[in-house]
Parts: sequence; structure tokens; C-alpha cells
Amino acid sequence: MPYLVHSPEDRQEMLADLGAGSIDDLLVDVPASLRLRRLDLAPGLSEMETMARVRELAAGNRVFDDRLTFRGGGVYRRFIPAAVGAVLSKPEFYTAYTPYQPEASQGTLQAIFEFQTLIAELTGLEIANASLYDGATAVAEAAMMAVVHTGRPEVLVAPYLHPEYLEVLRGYAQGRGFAVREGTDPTEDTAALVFQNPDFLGLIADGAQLVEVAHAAGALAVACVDPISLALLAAPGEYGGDIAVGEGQQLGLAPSYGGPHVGFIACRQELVRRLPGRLVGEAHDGQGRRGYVLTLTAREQHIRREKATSNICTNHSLCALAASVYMTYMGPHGLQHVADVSYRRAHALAAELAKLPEVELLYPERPFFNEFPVRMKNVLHRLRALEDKGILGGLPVGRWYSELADVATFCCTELNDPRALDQLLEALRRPA
Amino acid sequence: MPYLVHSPEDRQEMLADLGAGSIDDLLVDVPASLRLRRLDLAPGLSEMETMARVRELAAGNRVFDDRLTFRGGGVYRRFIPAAVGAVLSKPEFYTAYTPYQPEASQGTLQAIFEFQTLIAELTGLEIANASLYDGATAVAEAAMMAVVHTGRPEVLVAPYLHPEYLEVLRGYAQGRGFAVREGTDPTEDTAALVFQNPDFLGLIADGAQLVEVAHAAGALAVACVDPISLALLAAPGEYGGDIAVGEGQQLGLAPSYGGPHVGFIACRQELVRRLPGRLVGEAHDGQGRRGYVLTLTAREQHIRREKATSNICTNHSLCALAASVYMTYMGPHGLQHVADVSYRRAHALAAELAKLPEVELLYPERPFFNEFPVRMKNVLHRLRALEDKGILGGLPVGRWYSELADVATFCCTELNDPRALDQLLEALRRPA
Amino acid sequence: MSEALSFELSRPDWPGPRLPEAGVQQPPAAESLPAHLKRRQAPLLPQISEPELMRHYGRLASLNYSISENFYPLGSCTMKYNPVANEAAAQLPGFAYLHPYQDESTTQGALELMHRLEAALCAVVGVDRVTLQPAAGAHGEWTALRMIQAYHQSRGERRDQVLVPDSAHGTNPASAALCGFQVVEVRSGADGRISVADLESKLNERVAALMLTNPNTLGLFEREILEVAEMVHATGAKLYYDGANLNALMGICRPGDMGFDAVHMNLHKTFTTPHGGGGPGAGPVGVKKDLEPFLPRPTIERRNGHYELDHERPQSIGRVRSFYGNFGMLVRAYTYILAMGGDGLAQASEDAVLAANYLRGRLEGVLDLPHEGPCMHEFVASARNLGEHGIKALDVAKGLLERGYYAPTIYFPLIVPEAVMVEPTETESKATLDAFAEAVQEVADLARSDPDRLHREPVSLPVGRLDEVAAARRPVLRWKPPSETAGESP
Amino acid sequence: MSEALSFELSRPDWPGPRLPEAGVQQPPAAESLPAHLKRRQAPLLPQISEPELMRHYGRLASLNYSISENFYPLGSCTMKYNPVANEAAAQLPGFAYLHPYQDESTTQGALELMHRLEAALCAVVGVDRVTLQPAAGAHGEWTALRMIQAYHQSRGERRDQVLVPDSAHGTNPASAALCGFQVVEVRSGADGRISVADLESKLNERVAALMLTNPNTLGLFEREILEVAEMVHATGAKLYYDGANLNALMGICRPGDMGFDAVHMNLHKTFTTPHGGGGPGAGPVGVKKDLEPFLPRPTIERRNGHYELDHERPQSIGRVRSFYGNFGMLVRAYTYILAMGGDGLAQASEDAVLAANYLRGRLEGVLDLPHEGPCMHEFVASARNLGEHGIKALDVAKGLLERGYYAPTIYFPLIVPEAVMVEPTETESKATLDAFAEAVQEVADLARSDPDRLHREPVSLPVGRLDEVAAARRPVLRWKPPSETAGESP
Ligand SMILES: Cc1ncc(COP(=O)(O)O)c(C=O)c1O
Ligand SMILES: Cc1ncc(COP(=O)(O)O)c(C=O)c1O
Repeated sequence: MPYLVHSPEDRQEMLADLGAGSIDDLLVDVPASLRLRRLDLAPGLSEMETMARVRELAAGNRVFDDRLTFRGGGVYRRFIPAAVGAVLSKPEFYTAYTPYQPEASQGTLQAIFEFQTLIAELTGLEIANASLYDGATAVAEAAMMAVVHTGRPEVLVAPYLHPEYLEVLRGYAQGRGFAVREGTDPTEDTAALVFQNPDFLGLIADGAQLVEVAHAAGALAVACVDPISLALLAAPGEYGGDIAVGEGQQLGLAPSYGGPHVGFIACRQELVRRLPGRLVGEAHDGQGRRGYVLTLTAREQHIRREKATSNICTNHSLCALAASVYMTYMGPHGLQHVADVSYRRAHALAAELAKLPEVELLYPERPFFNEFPVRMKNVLHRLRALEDKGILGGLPVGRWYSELADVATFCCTELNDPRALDQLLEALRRPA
Repeated sequence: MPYLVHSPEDRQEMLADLGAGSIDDLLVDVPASLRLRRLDLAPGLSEMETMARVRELAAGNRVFDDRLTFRGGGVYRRFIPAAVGAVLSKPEFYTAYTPYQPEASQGTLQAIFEFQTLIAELTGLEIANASLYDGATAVAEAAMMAVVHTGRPEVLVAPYLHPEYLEVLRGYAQGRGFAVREGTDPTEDTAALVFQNPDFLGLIADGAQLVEVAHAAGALAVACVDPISLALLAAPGEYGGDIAVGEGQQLGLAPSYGGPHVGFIACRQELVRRLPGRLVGEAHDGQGRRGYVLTLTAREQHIRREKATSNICTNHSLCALAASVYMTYMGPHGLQHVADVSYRRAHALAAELAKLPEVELLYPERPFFNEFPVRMKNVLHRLRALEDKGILGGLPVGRWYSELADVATFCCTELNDPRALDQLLEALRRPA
Repeated sequence: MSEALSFELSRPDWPGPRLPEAGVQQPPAAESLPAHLKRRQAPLLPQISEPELMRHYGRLASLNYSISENFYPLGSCTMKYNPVANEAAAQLPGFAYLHPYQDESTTQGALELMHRLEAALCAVVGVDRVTLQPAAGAHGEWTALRMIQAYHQSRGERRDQVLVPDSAHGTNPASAALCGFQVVEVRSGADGRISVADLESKLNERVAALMLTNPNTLGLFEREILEVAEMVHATGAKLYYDGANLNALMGICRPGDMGFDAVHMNLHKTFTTPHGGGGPGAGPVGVKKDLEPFLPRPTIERRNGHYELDHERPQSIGRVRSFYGNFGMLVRAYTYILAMGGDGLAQASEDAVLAANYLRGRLEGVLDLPHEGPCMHEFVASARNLGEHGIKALDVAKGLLERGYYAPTIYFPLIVPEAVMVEPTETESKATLDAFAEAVQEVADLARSDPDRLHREPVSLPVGRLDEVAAARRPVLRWKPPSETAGESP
Repeated sequence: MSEALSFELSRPDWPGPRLPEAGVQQPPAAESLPAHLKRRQAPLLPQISEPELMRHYGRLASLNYSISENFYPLGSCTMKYNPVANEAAAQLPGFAYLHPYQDESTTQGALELMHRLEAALCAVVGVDRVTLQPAAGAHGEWTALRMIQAYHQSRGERRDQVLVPDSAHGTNPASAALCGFQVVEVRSGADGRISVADLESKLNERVAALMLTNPNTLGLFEREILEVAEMVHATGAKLYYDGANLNALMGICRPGDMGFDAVHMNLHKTFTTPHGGGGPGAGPVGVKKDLEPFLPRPTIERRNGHYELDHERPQSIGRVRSFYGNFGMLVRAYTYILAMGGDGLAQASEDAVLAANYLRGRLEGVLDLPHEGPCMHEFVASARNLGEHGIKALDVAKGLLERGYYAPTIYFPLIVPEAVMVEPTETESKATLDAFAEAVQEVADLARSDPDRLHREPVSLPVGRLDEVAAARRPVLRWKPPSETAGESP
């Protein structure tokens, strides 16, 4: 059978060594009434047949050309350097466990240490952890940090936080027992003001001003940021944010129908002991050689159990590795270039869309990065028409916001070359 | 620039260290009249644009579904276990050079030693080398071994050796200065009788009888074999062959439009010092630890120069590794199973094809393995019609044999499931 | 061997990679963005070339032990072989490049895969529905407790306690606390199973659920599970199954049949999705009928031959993460299940149990075995017997690293002093198990003959034992440019 | 660390992998094949599981040094970075699964790629046409000599000699001999260049060609190449270029302009296709107009916007291998050329020359440098200066292995005693070059301070120095089942 290693003879030898006649002699503790006759699943397939079946399922999906994908909403098509895949496919990385034994895990540990540094640099904050599941749970973890740190009972959420992140936050709040209120008016009950920047519609918030408001009320400021945008936009650390979180999918990860991606979290030095999850730190051996270890574990579930800062154990280490490779490949210039190309193309597209009949920019005056909301007549119908032309148009946001029933957000990245923009505009001009 | 590592500053430092003002100071030996102003090629592209361009070229090819590919002629679609790709993508294997320094190349050396053993076992002969370029050059190398070993001036080739192999052999013969004659009647001038088994049409030769004929005339017998078929068919070593060669593509390598594939060669012990190319042997270090080294190098160009057994230096090591992984994955039972499935499906297809109007088996009485010749009216037209239905039908062999103008050879492997066979037959029944 | 940090390889004048130009008229952000929204100082990302980058990560990789090269008997983590075909499957463009917000009519293949995976998991653990959303085991625990919480609330009950055995994994109490529950610990008996008496004393109408692992973290099957389930249900509480040890049971018995109401599974353990040096994993949760209304939304439904995402679930606890789960891991797990089939999965669990008992037998007399066998898929030994020589579980672990083996889980579960928790899994050959047993023997012998030398091991790995205490006292959690660090150094 | 042979891991009762059933009525071969055509004894292939197989090759891989982890300054082999994008390109299904006998109308993309690659290579080396068929450099040499042979024959001349410098690579004389030519050696002068006087004395109407490498194998540019070309052509002979050292010249100068009539290129050196532990490579050959009629067939032609294979070439020497060349390597090389562009390739050669001269400078006084600089992309040092301590080039090589570097090429070219041939390439950072120079210094110091210790190195690799003499005296070239070997062992 695939992936099993014992020959019938091996099994006999091992059973004999145990003085057992059959496997049943080893399962004596299992009540007879519970023993299954057979596992009710189809019999196994050869690898050839398995892959044929899986390929069939993959073929049941329609993938749009990356050039012609203008839909984001938290997941974006971006150029992924071949280096990312080449590193992630190294079995020494992807078949290792959480690095509990540092002497035999320096590769993973150093890679995480580099990731922590990269995220800290990107967000402009002192410390970042080894990764979280995704952007949504990262927001929830940050909110809980604030609740514990301030001892206050509510978390305030500014408009247009990703609706799924908000939903997840509400779930954690219900469980943990704190309130979630929408608005930008903190009170003395407010543990944190959480805002996304750029927001779900793509619009850039004035981080400095929001931080000021939060701090004025004694609340923490939590920014949920787009990592690519930080090559151009003020970093949370620059405008006084206390905690920065976000989704790292754009840093070298494929959309993969929504996961696995990677959440990141960074904070000011004084909050470090409230951080959830793994932290890697520098250490030295008897000969003074530098190495890396999991550290400050007194925050974590395996040590503190119910008093831990979070329950997270397995995180998204390999996805964090992808992000590290991506950021290292790009460097400051590359990342800025990617961000700027995305920014300029999005603005070029916005300008052209605005000229189309029955299409208007929702907020012509507000600054945006590479995604922006557009109001268009029968938006759903027109988006469907685009699909028929092989174009994945903007994201209709009406499902989340009744007031935006006829609005879609369009985004551009380095993959949407000028010709692709023309194809989109052309298709919108001549619906057929 | 991609793949370069020096920053402008690095270059300056190095030049300064050399007391050179510019690179020109290091190129003083190049006559001014030869210096190029610029290299006349398009400017470089980003990886993203490069890959887009390459993908465009790949999209300019039409790949037929493996299930519906019935064309062989020396290159076959077969199931390739994911393990093969996973091993070949290990940089420690694919970015190493020929293992000149054994202490730092044991991975490659042991893998070759295993390959040599696998090929020796498969062919039933004592010794195999580390690989050759392909099946065609393997035939030529074997012929030259025989010419040198016997000191005789001609090589005799039995009918239906792969026409391209024959053409390559003629080229080597012209250069080296020996004759190539077609037939099965060796004389005292005959160094070797070369035969393919199964032959180019797929028909199984009586190896024992051909070997007898060759040996009776004091010639060597060289068999060009299909490695998969050897799981079922008598091995050259079993019927007294002196040298076995062949093409290893079917052992885990993709068609890749004809290359890279891998040639193999095996022989009887007494011929070992006439073998071309690399040989790996067991060795031991000062502590008695077992290791592997390149050995019997006195046969090779870097030692013997013009007296070497061959000029080959770089061979097809990584392709040989693929073959090793494939054979090790399959084991004797797996390989036999693959061969038997191919055999039975080919015979099922032959039986059904024979029932079609204006279709007949060329040699209904002769045994074949998994490929066989069929005579059909307007073969080219009918094959083209199959392509329109997404089926890559048999190989028309008229381009090589005027007498077989309306003949095509069809093959089956484990990929051509029964439903695929029906699709082919159905398509041939209703041409539309 | 050691490797510099990418930041230390960086050169300030490295220009960065070649990238496409914008090709549009719009001015660069630097000119058009309002000043107060602009970043002031560029992040200090490394500036290195692709060849240096690949060399850097190539060397880092070589510093790791991993399943691909080393036996990795890390108890409770099920480090079994990760089929390479799974990786090929997840990388198929039809899966990898699918956008989560595409119209369902264009993602039928993905939805069908998830629907079929749900059905397969239901069959394996014996539940009615499964949510594939949770990203890992702990996330699954929390998700299940949220559903149980919502269930009790829907019945107008406020149950604020969750019972957790003293042998439980740390995530159990942590997840309960994160969910607002008060954690009450239940003691284990001398036989290593949960003490039914102690459980009885702690069961009352305040209790929302009992969290159990079965086989428990000692690798022992909870013989009295049926009685336990009855007791728990009698008080109206729910029984929760921590699926980290499911690798012992496939095709042998099912948590659902034992009376568990909610069950999490670690696809990165039982179903061979790789651990990636700490994730990503996937922690689907299965539930019985009465918890079904509370499942996270969306669920995946098949309606007249068509798959769809159902968001209209009024009693749902809502989604527990963005989108639909770690889809890439779901593809891997489903590929594995297709290849194994029911027969294969059952054989896998039998082989896992056989291997653990065999290895346990080989270690008798070498290490302490505080509990009676047979064990299930893993067992917990103790290095207590080497204590007189000043040797601890940690030393045994390091000695095994020195000999080319990753170390078993140590100091867990907490109820066994000097615990050495060994899980061989079904994918290690008898030859490997024998060699490992000999290595443990060698370490035990060294503990007696030359404990000091053992204290110094490992000596042939990239680094020796690292001073974790010092590391935690003055944590250095990131690289800083020399200038900045200068001031700090002691 | 060592690894057993796959055959030693084999178990006789291992059933083998799961595979699809035939699903047809036909009887198995065992029943239907004539007895005399059937195999009698199954081959002794290993019988191991997939997890064992992957572990086996994972461990073997870890025993290798490779560019991905080690500086690999193997002179004459151009071990430069192999771009990972090239691998992705070659694996595109549109290339990988293309059958060589498909109708040309279905392979236009592949034909266009080859046609464009040919044009690019023509531009780099300055020739009129290129054949992409040869599988490696030596194969290219032979192919070119066959064309030159055919050319002379077509003009009714029988020229039976080929001139080869004493500094030439072994494949040069071997290829000439394989082509039926008598090899005549031409001496090198004191300055490391070919002796024009000696060449003159050996040039006559029997000479078919002179084979040259430029820069030559000493890494020195043949200053008098134009005079040499004139002399050779004056006698009606052809000038052949061994392209192994082309990495020194891209964008700087072109063999075609120097007067070479035929030029082979090693795509696995200059154009970054990986070496694969000894291939596959690709050795295209470029020729000037008058050799064009003799190119191997088929050639790739573009006719009214359509690409086709031209088999109708009456004067062709015929194909030199099956199909059209190592297409997968051609894809990689073309991908590399697209990314680099003309500017990039030129910079690459300049950087290669710069790196070689820089490293040469760093080694002055450490090893002997028998020839004056500047060098081109590589240089040949000599360990002669350590001879008095009983240290040879071999010992220097082993000392470098011990320090984490692959060794330079040693004992080649033959004209330099104790040759140590170093080629850093353009893809190694200055930091790496400096560290390597220090390692050589360390080895040289050890040669003086403790030569015995150096003789014992390497000590920390998987094996120490292996006894190659004993291995050749009683060659063991394959594994044999214990029973069979038993008798043999001494
Ligand atoms: C018994 C047990 N429960 C829960 C978990 C948590 O699972 P995860 O790491 O996937 O969050 C683990 C993982 O180590 C475990 O061993
Ligand atoms: C100078 C020189 N010529 C020819 C060759 C032969 O090339 P290949 O190994 O590709 O056959 C080499 C390869 O090492 C070489 O260095």
C-alpha cells in the first residue's frame, strides 16, 4: 500500500517480538463494541489514478489569466519569483517540525529570526513574531493583546476593516468576552482602535490622526496593513501605532483559493511579553557560536496553559519563509518598485474607468494605493460579461455593504500590464 | 542585472585592488580590432517578463492527453512517479559537476553505482557504465567497441533498427572508418551484428538465434533493447549477448521533444576495459569506510586522450538518476506489472484494430511487446483526423520506409486505459 | 558550519532585481501621494543578489534535521512521510491560482474536493458534519468550544467551566481560556488514564465540556471512555476530542462512536500534510447533529448536482478565519486519502500501533516505562532511571541528535517526570526502529560510563547546546544594523 | 555519515507499488509469450517503499557538495549559478510533454524557441548557422570535425591530420581520433600561448584543422590568434574553436571574428544549464557559410512565418543523435539569454574576468603563478611551491574540501606541474572570493606547519581519502547479492 513500509514479514517479526499473535493483541484496551469492521471509504488508488482524479478536480476550476485579474479584496495575484518555490520545495524546510530542538533546527530558526526582522522593518515597529494563521486571526490576536494590556472591555473598529476580519474578530470577542463597536470615537472603555490601511475599499487612512485619537483616549492603536503598500505608505511605527498586523499573501504566496497564507503581527518593545505565538531569539553555545532558539516561551500554551497569551501552537512558518524569500529577493528597491508600478497602474485605470459611461469613482477625492471602489450600473451583469471575455473584473462589495450594492473594487499589480488595462477598458466599452 | 552579484562598488574595489582603472586594463591581450562595441541581442527582461515570453512559446505547442497518446517510435508517454521529480529537483544533485572529488561527491557517485547495478541486472550482463547521451549514440559506441575488440572492418545491422539510430551509426562509421551493412549474414569481416529488440516496428526478435549467428561468425552480438520490455522479455545476458545498449527515456523521463534522455550500455566482464565513458567503483578510506570513486579512468579521454575508448566526457548523469529512482520505485514487481499492462493493452488494441474496415495488422503472426505496425488506407489523413479529436494516433513510418507508405505503428502503455482505447477505436470507426 | 544573516550579506549599493516598468503616464507615488501619508524611511530589507539568496537558503536548509533525512520520533506530532505526490497536487495551477472570491460556478472543482474531503473525514471519525476552516489543531479546539458555547447558550444555559485532564496538551486549557471558560483540571489515575472518580467530583451543571485525547498523551487508550461519555452527557455537558492522536485509530474505532460530540483533526499529522517547520497545518472539526447549526459559515453544500457555499446559517458562530480554510493543505490531505483508501488508512493505523509497541519493547530496560503496555501509536518513557548519573531527559534528547536522530518530545506530558515521548509512526522501517533503539541504548550506556561527555553533546551539529536562559533574559529578537546594536552590547 | 545501497535496504517480500490494472481481456504476457522469448529470471531490482526511497535519496543528496551550497571553483567547468527560473521553464507541460514525432504544425512554439536560440548563439560567437543537436561539448567537437572532414572531402581533399595544442582538453584529441584523424600535438610557448613557430612547422596540406581554445586552458588569451588563423587558412585547413571557455568573451569579442570556422558551445557552462552531477548538457556547434551545407539534419528553417524541420540537405553529415538535441537544456539556455540580454551577457563575462583576476591577485605568493597576468575568466596556479613539504596539488584540493569548498581542477592542463586551475565565475560574491583566498592561505600554512595533518584531510566529510589505486586494481563496479560476492572477497 502506498506510503507504508512494512512487508508482511516485517509485521510478523515485530508481532512475534512482542509475543503477539495479531494486531488485536495490541488493541485489547479498545472496547469490542467500538471496533470497526471496516473503514467505509473507497479502496485506495495507484498514484497514477490518484493524480488523474485530482487533475480532473483541478480542471473543474477556472483560473483567470494573471494579467487579466483585477480582483483583490485581500487576496492578490502578484509576480512570484521562482526562487520562492525553489526554497519552499526544499524538504529540509517543509518536512521539519516546529524547531523544538535548536541544534538540529538552525535553518528554520534563523529563517524565522530573519522573518521577524523583515516584518519589524516593514512595519517600523520593534518586534514581530514568527507568524500567525492569517490576517483575520492576526487582527483578533492584536485586539486581545490590547484588551489584556489595557484591561478595558471594548475594541473599536474603524470603517471598512475587511468584513471577514471583522466577523472573525466578533467571534473571538464573544468567546473571550469583550465588546466590538464600529466607529472612530474611543472612550475610556476602549482597549484599542483597530483600523485597516489601506482599508477594504483600497482607500488610504490617515494613520497618524487615528493613532492620535486612540492615544488621546488611552487606547492602543492597531493598524491592519498591506505589506506591499508599506514600501510607499507611512509605516505604523512611523505614525506611532502600537501594534501592526496584516495578511502576508502578497509576499510570494499563491491565492490558493484563500489559503494557506500568513498572518503577521508586530508591536512596540513594551508589548513584547503580550505577543501571541512563537518568538525566536539569538543565543550562543558553549564555544560562543551564535545560534537561534525559541524564546520567551513563558507566554505560550505549552508552558502557561490557560494563562497563555494565545492558544496558537502550529503557526504558518513555511508561508513566513515564502514571505522572507520574497522580501529578500525584492529588497527595498524592488519592493518599492512593485508598489509604485501597482500604484501608478491603478491610478491610470481609475482615470480611464471614470471616463466610461455609467461608471464613476466612488471617492474621486480620496487617496488610494492600488485598489479603489467604482460605482457602475448593473455591476454584476457587467462583471459576468467580463468573465466571458476571460477577465476577472473588480470585486462586487454589495454582498457586505447594502449601501454599496452597485460598487466594485478594482485593483492593479505589476502583472496587469498596460495592454491588459486596455483589454479591460475595451471589454467594458463594448459589452457583447 | 539578473544572476549577477557584484554591486558597482564591489567592482570598483576589485579593480582598485588590481590597480586597474577599468575592465579594459584586464583585456589588454585582446586585439583592439576584435573588441565588440556591443553584443547585438535584445536587452534583458525581468524574470516576470521572461517567464511570460517563455510561457507564450510553450503555449505555441499542442500537448496531447497522455491517455490519448498512442505514438511511440522510441519515445513513450509513461506514468512518472512524483518521486522522480522530487529527487531530480534536489540542487545537491542537479547543481553538482561530474564527481571528480569523491569525498565531496558521494551522493552522485553512489547513485551512479546503483544505476550501473540496475542496468546490469536489467540487461542480465555483468557491467554497465554511468550513462551515455542517448540510444542512438549508445549503438554507435557499442559498434566501435566491437570494431576495436575484433579488429574487423564492418558492422552488420539487422532490419528495423531505429532509422535515426542507424543514421547516427553511419555517421560514426564514416568518421571512424568502418563499414555499416544491413542484413543478418555476418562474415569474417563482421565485428558485430547489431539488432534492436523489440525492433522499430515493435516486433520481438529471436535474440538467441541472432546471437548464435553472430558468434558463429566470430562477431559480437549487440542488442539494442527497450528497458521496460526486459521485465518480460529474455535479457541479452540470458541469450548470450555481448553488449546491450538502449534508450532509457521510458524510465522516468518526460518526452521533452526528444531530449534530454539517456543512453545506457552494458557488457560482459571481459569487455569492461573497452567501455566508453564513466565507471564508478567501490573504494575504501583509511578507516575502512566504504565509498565510491570514478575508476578505470585509463579508458578515458582525460587520461588517454587520442587513445581513449571514446571522447565522451559530460554524460547524462541526472537522467540516469531519474532512471534509478524510477526502477527503484517500481522494483521487479512494479516494472513487470507496467510491462504486462502495456503488453496486454497493446494486444487488445491490435485485436480491435484488425476488425476495422481498411485496417490490417502488418504481421498478424509475429509476436510484439507494446507496439505494432498497422496498415491502413490514407493513414496520414486518418491520423490527422484523430488529432482533431485530441488523439495522437500511431506513428506513420512511410517517411523512413517507402515499402511501408501506408503503415503506422501504435503503442500502448499503462496510461492508455481501456476507455482511451475505446475512444481511439470509436474515432477511427466514425471519421468526421 | 554556520551561515550569516541575509542582512549581514547586504550591500547598500545593490540595485535590486530587474522588474517591469509601469508603462503608464501616471506620476510615481513619490510625487503624487500626500506627504503626510508617505513613508519617511525605507525599510532595511537585505540587498542581495539571487545567487546569494539561493546559496543562503540552500545552506540554511542544510542545517535542519527533517523527515526527508532523519527519523523524527517527535511524540504527539506524527512525523510521518509526506508524500511528494501531495505537493504536486497542491501546486496544480487549477488549485494554486484560484481566487477565493471567484464566482462559485468557476470553482466547482475546489468545492467538490472540499465536499468530498468533508465526507471522508466524517467517515473516519464518525461524525455528521465537518468544517474545514480551522488553520490548525488549536484553532480547531477553539472553534469546537465556540460551537459548544453557542449550543449551551441556545438552550439558555450558562456553563462556564471546561474540564481538562492534567495530561492534556497545553493548547487545550489555552483554547478553553481563550473562549472565556474557567479551566478545571481532572487528575489522571495511576494507570495513566483519566481518574473517573476525580472526573465525577468535578462534573456539574457549570461544566460545558470535557476535552479528551484518546489515546491520551501517554499513548494509552482510555478504556473507560464509554462510561466517561455517559457521565459527561448525563450532566448535559459535551465531550470534545483532541484529534492529535487520531493516527492510532483510523479504521480501528471512531471518536464519534465513543460518544464524542466534537472532534478536531490535525491534517498535518494524521493526513500527511507537511509541517513546514511549524505550519501551515489544517485543523478541521467534526460535530454531531446537535452541534451542526453552530458550524462556522460558509458550509459547502451539494444542491442538485452543483456545489455551493452556504452563508445563510443563522445560528452559525460565524467564520473563524478568512475564506474557507487552508485549501492547499486540504488538497494534500484529500490526495493522500484517495491514494490510501479505507483499507490503506486502516493498515496505516495498525502499523503505527505495531511500530510503537515494537519500539517500546526494544526500549524496555533502557529507559523507564512508567505505564503498562500495550500502548497505541506512541508511548511515554522516562529518563528518571538515569537521574542518579545526573542525566535528564534533555541529555537523552541531545545525545540522540548527536547520533543523527531528531529527539522525541521531552517533558510532556507534565505528569511524567523526565518524560521522553516517542512516536515512530507507520512510515519508518523496522531497520530504522532497530537502529534507533540501539542509539538510545548507546546514549544510556554513555550516561553511565561518561555522563560529562553526554552533557557536552551534541558536538557535531552546526551548534552545540545553546544557552536558552541567557537568550530569554536579554532577548535579541531581531537583527539590528551594527550602529544601533553597538550601544546595547554588554 | 554514510548511506546503505538501495539494494541493501531491499526486502524480498516487498510487494511493490500500487499500479493500475490492465482492465482488458487479453492474457498476461507470462501466458501468451512464446517461452523462448520470455525472461527466465527477474532482475534483482531493489524492493523498497516510497518513504524509504525518498529518505535514501534525501541522504545521498546531503553527501554532495554543489553550487547551491558551496563555492565550486572547478577550472574549465564554469560552475556558475543555475537560475531556478530556467528549471520552471523547462518543466512547463507545453515543453516537457511534447512528442518529437508530432506534426510540426503542433510544435511551432518549440521550433520557434530553437530558431531564436540559434540566432542568439550566432550573435554571441559570430557565425552564420548553428546546429543544436550535439548533447555535450565533446559531441560538439566530433560533430564539427565531421563537418570539416566532409568539407575537405567535398573538395576532393583527403586531409588526415588534426593539430591539437599540448594544453588542450582530452576530449579534443579524443574527438579527432574518433573521427579518424591522426592527432598532431602543437607545443605551447613559455608565455603559455601556442608556439607559432611549432605550429608553422606542423602545418601542411595533410592538416584538416587546428583545434584551439581561446582563452586557452591556462586562462590566457591567444594574443596572436589573428596570425594563427591566417596561417591555418593559408594552408586550406579549418580553425576549430573549443567553446568551453566562452564565458570569458561574451560581448567582448567573438570567435567568428577571430577567424574560427567552427565553434562549439557548452550550454551547461556559459549558458547556465545545470551540470546534473555529470550532464545532461548541450553542445551546439556554430559554423561559417562554407561549412553550412554539411550541418547535421534536420535544420530549423523559418519559411513564410512558419517554422519547419528541413531534412532535405544532400551534403549533410546526417544527424548526430536522435531527434533534435537536448531540448530541455535548450529551453533553459534560451530562458537565460532572454533574462540577461546582450547587456547582461557582456557584463557577465566582464565580471567573470574581473573575479578571476581579483582572486588570482589574492593568491599571489600563496601558490605559484607560473604565467603572467592578466588572465581571462580563470587562471592556473601551481602547488609546486609546496613540494618541498611533500604537499601536492591533490593535498591542496583535499584541504579545500575540508574547509567547505569544492576543489579547483587539478593536474590539468598537463603542461603545468601540480596544476591548480581556478574558475570563480561571475556569480560568486567578493566576500566568497575573499573567504576562499583565506582558505587557500590556511591550507598553504598548514602545508608548512603540519603537512601530515594536511595529508590526512579531509576528516569531516562523509568519507576520508579513498584508495583509488586499490579500487582500480580490483574493480567492484556493481552491487552483487551477498551469496555471489561471498566467493570473491579476498
Ligand atoms: C495533543 C495535542 N493537542 C493539540 C495540539 C495542537 O495542534 P496544532 O499544533 O496543530 O495547533 C498538538 C500539537 O502538537 C498536540 O500534540
Ligand atoms: C576545455 C574543455 N573542452 C571540452 C570539454 C568537454 O565538454 P563536455 O564535458 O561538455 O563534453 C570540456 C569539459 O570539461 C572542457 O573543459
